[in-house]
Amino acid sequence: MTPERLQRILEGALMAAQRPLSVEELERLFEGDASRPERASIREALREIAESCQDRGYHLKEVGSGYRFQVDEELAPWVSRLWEEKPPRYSRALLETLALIAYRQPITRAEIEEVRGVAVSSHIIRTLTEREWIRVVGHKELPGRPALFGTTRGFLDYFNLKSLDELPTLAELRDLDQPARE
Amino acid sequence: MTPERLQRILEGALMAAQRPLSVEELERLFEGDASRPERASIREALREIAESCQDRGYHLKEVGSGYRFQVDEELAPWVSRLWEEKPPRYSRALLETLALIAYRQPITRAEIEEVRGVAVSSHIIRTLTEREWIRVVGHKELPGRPALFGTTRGFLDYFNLKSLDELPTLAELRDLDQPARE
Amino acid sequence: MSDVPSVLSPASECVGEDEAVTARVRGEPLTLTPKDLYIPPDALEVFLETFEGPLDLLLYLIRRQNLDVLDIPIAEITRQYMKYIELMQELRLELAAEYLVMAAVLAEIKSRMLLPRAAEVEDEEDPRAALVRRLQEYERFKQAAEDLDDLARLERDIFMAAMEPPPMHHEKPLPDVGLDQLLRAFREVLGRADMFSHHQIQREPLSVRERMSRVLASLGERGHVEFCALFTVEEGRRGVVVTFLAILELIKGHLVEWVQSEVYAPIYLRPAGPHPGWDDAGDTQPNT
Repeated sequence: MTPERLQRILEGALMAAQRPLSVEELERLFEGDASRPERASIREALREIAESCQDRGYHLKEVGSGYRFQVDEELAPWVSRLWEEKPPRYSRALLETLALIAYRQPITRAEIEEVRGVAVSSHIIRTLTEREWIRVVGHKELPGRPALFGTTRGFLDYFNLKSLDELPTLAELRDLDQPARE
Repeated sequence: MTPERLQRILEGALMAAQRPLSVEELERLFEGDASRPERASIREALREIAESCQDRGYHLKEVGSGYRFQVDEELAPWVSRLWEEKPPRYSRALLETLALIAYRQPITRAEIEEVRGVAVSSHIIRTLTEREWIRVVGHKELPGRPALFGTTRGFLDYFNLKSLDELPTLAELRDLDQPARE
Repeated sequence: MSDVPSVLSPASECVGEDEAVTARVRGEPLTLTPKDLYIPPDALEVFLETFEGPLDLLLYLIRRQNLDVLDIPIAEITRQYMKYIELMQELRLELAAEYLVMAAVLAEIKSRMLLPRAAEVEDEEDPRAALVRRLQEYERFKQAAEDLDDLARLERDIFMAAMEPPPMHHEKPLPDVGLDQLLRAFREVLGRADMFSHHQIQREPLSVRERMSRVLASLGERGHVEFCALFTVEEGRRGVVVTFLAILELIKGHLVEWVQSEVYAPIYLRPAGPHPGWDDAGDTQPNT
């Protein structure tokens, strides 16, 4: 077996394996063959392979359990776009909750629930809080001292508003004909 | 972006993707970049990449759902030793059903049964569907609206085909009017 | 092939000389093995199970004798076919109904061929034609299946070349919301509220609501705020009015309360409710 052929076989195996391969595993590829390469030749071939990738977009890397090919880190900005997720969409429940907080703040969860007719999940409140669109602005003097929610400056910034005044009034809302296209 | 750099990025993405990538998907890698390569440059780069692999252990191949790198077929004897398990074998019944769907799509189960002379087991249809080689492409306007089956891109990918045109030619049906024996 | 009976000599098909003896099938299965089967008796069961159906078995019988599909000696084939069926029964192989249907088809073709042909209906199709077409069609796909099996395929001949992606950090993108979406949500929820309750939703200046939040928030941060500190002169008259309305709304809703220790002393605003360190009568100056 020529050194070139040995390199090709090792290269093919390393690319097909989808996991790192140790020198022992690479040796076993030749089990049953008439002429089996020495371990030293395998190591030498790995060195040659590593060198031959110099100006490609990947390199041979030795990790704990063996050798594997890895795409160069500097290509990450492009490669990572393969796994880019589409942003999820917010539920109607979340948008309604946000709208109620914006228009009727300061407002308690119970008050939101009263208007919406259904319970407001903690998940929604948490999401809106983490997004820094709402915050607790106080507590209502009722048993349990429920939190009062209001919108934040971040909310205004996100929706490009100088102040809440710029939100359409209820009357304007009602006059809105068909909802604007998505 | 130099042609060499474009090649490196495409190569890295194709190697990292673990699935074939279409030219459109490759184009999208550059979304948001200041200078985005033309589709023609991408195609040219793919040609260059294919050429540059000539004497390596792998090559660039276009299959149904796009381009992928694959290990040279002649290295299969060594590479396949990486896996203890034998590759799956498929029964004649399954292959005949698959062949009928591939060559005669869209086709109903009853039409498959008519040619094969036996019932097609649900197990086979399920296996083919689960492997994502076939799918229901429509329904025939008949009582019961039977499903029409067709093959998928995954079928092409698995059988190393770029399109259905690359299937082996179906043997000619000999005309009955021809002399019985030549 | 010269020994194959021709179509027009049906009489010669009634008895096939070479197979006459083995046609008796009610005895030991092993003795029934057709002598030209060339497979060990113990492999017979496996062998019979490999047929993909009646068409496959017929094709086998035809090919075994190197007969032309287009010129099937129906009687001969029928007899052999029946023998296999009986073998399957003897071996208690699960016999698909299709095999029996095919036997009936063969018998029908045979019977039609035995009938003398009237000269005037010469253009009548050869009774075997339909069967021949089916056999040919089946054979094409039998071949196609083999060709498919021979294609280089993943897992067996083709291995995808892949490697570890570079280290990447993924940022989960946050959903985008348009202002129109928010408005629509609000309109919908109000529409629903109208339907479910008689709740009158009156027009309220939003700036007051916003200011209510801001006043509450500043109380939350500091515990109490001097009344005057809530106003910003720079906002002008309108700003002062809005703030004042907001404070009144908050007091009306029992969200805040004000305290003043004596006449002309500074007025403080604090969240409503019990306050440790404060005199709840509200007539002492807050500790500072």
